[in-house]
Amino acid sequence: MVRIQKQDFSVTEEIERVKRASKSIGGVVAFLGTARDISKGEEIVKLDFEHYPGMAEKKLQEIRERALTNFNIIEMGIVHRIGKIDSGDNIVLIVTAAQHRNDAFMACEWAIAELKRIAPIWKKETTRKGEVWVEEHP
Amino acid sequence: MVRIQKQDFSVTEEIERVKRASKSIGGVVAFLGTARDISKGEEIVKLDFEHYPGMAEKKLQEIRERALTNFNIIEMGIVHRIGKIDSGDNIVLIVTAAQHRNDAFMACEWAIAELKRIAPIWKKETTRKGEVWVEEHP
Amino acid sequence: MVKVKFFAMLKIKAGREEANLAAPGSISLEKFKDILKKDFPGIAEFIDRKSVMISVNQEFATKDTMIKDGDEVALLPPFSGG
Amino acid sequence: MVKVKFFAMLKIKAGREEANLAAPGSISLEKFKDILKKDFPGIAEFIDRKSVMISVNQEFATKDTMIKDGDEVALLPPFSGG
Repeated sequence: MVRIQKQDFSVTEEIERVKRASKSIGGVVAFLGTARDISKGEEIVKLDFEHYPGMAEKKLQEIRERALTNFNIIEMGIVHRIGKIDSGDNIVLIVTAAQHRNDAFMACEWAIAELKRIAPIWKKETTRKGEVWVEEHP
Repeated sequence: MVRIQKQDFSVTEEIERVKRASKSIGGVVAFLGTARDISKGEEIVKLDFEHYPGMAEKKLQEIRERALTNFNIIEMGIVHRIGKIDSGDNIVLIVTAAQHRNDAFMACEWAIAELKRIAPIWKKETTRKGEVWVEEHP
Repeated sequence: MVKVKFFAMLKIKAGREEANLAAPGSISLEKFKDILKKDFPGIAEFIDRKSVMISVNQEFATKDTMIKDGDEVALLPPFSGG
Repeated sequence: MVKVKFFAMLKIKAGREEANLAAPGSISLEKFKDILKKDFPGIAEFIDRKSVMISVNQEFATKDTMIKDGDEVALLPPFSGG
């Protein structure tokens, strides 16, 4: 239910994977992070994501397990892409499924904030001025 | 960006439709309502949705316009299915897209609550005991 | 004539989807409800329920809404979409 | 030997992805940082930054973490995933 991969993903397929967990699911919330074309006024040519293999997957798994413990949700899936990502493309997807929508919303919001906080993943932005490793979550 | 239809929809396609609005989109939130198999302890055989043609579409359009005015979002799409819906199938999808995720989450949560409040759409549940028009949002 | 539409549970209770009622000029929502209750005694108790909303020309009516010839009125039981 | 891994900006600054350092028995994180700073003067200022985290065997280290032979240590600049 937790993956880091180079290739793109299908939101529909990821939601189906999560929905297979139970027929009691009544609400699914998905957060999809996509590559914006502008950052701090600079046009972004491309993004490059690097991760700490092993530890990054472990931290995503930890986020899923803590979410299943702390929120009234049935299942959670996380996919994060690495490597080169063009403007407009998918970066990350978090899917939460619950009997009732409020629980799914809360868990999804928490999970993306936690991912940004603890997952060892780094973004390099390439603009016309050059490349820079982003430090937006110090 | 707002539809009521009998046939199923693809979450991926609906998100792509919303994302086409701007390359500044950095966060997309989707709420997908699906047909649970159990309601108040009774196994649900199927659901049937009826709507007020014309007024229902108008109210969904109104929700989208108010969301675009009141939240810092770039686009919103809504699809609601009507007719017969089997357990596990998609019922409703609300997609919000923003530069920043918090705005997308807030607008999406507001929109589904508002849809339940003002959209003239009715659900009939068929269980082994018979059919009943649901009155969960009085 | 005023077209009246019935939905969901009220469609079953009224035994029909639509009706055409003669409206004497422009009348208040309250007066129109009285006509409805008389013409459809089977749903009279629902018409008085706070949870049953009424729309006029596809907008929610308030107690100040006036109903006139050519309007489309609908009886809306509690919504359950989403 | 202790394997040290560098990521993102620190990989560029250190000019390498990995290094193997001899660790004298079991030493504290602070002592290990001193060794790192001596061996990699180019990133010494980053090692002291609060925003740069250190992991030991793929778990976040605290000031009580001890480092011993066979461990995998990583220098983690501020994350920017998601």
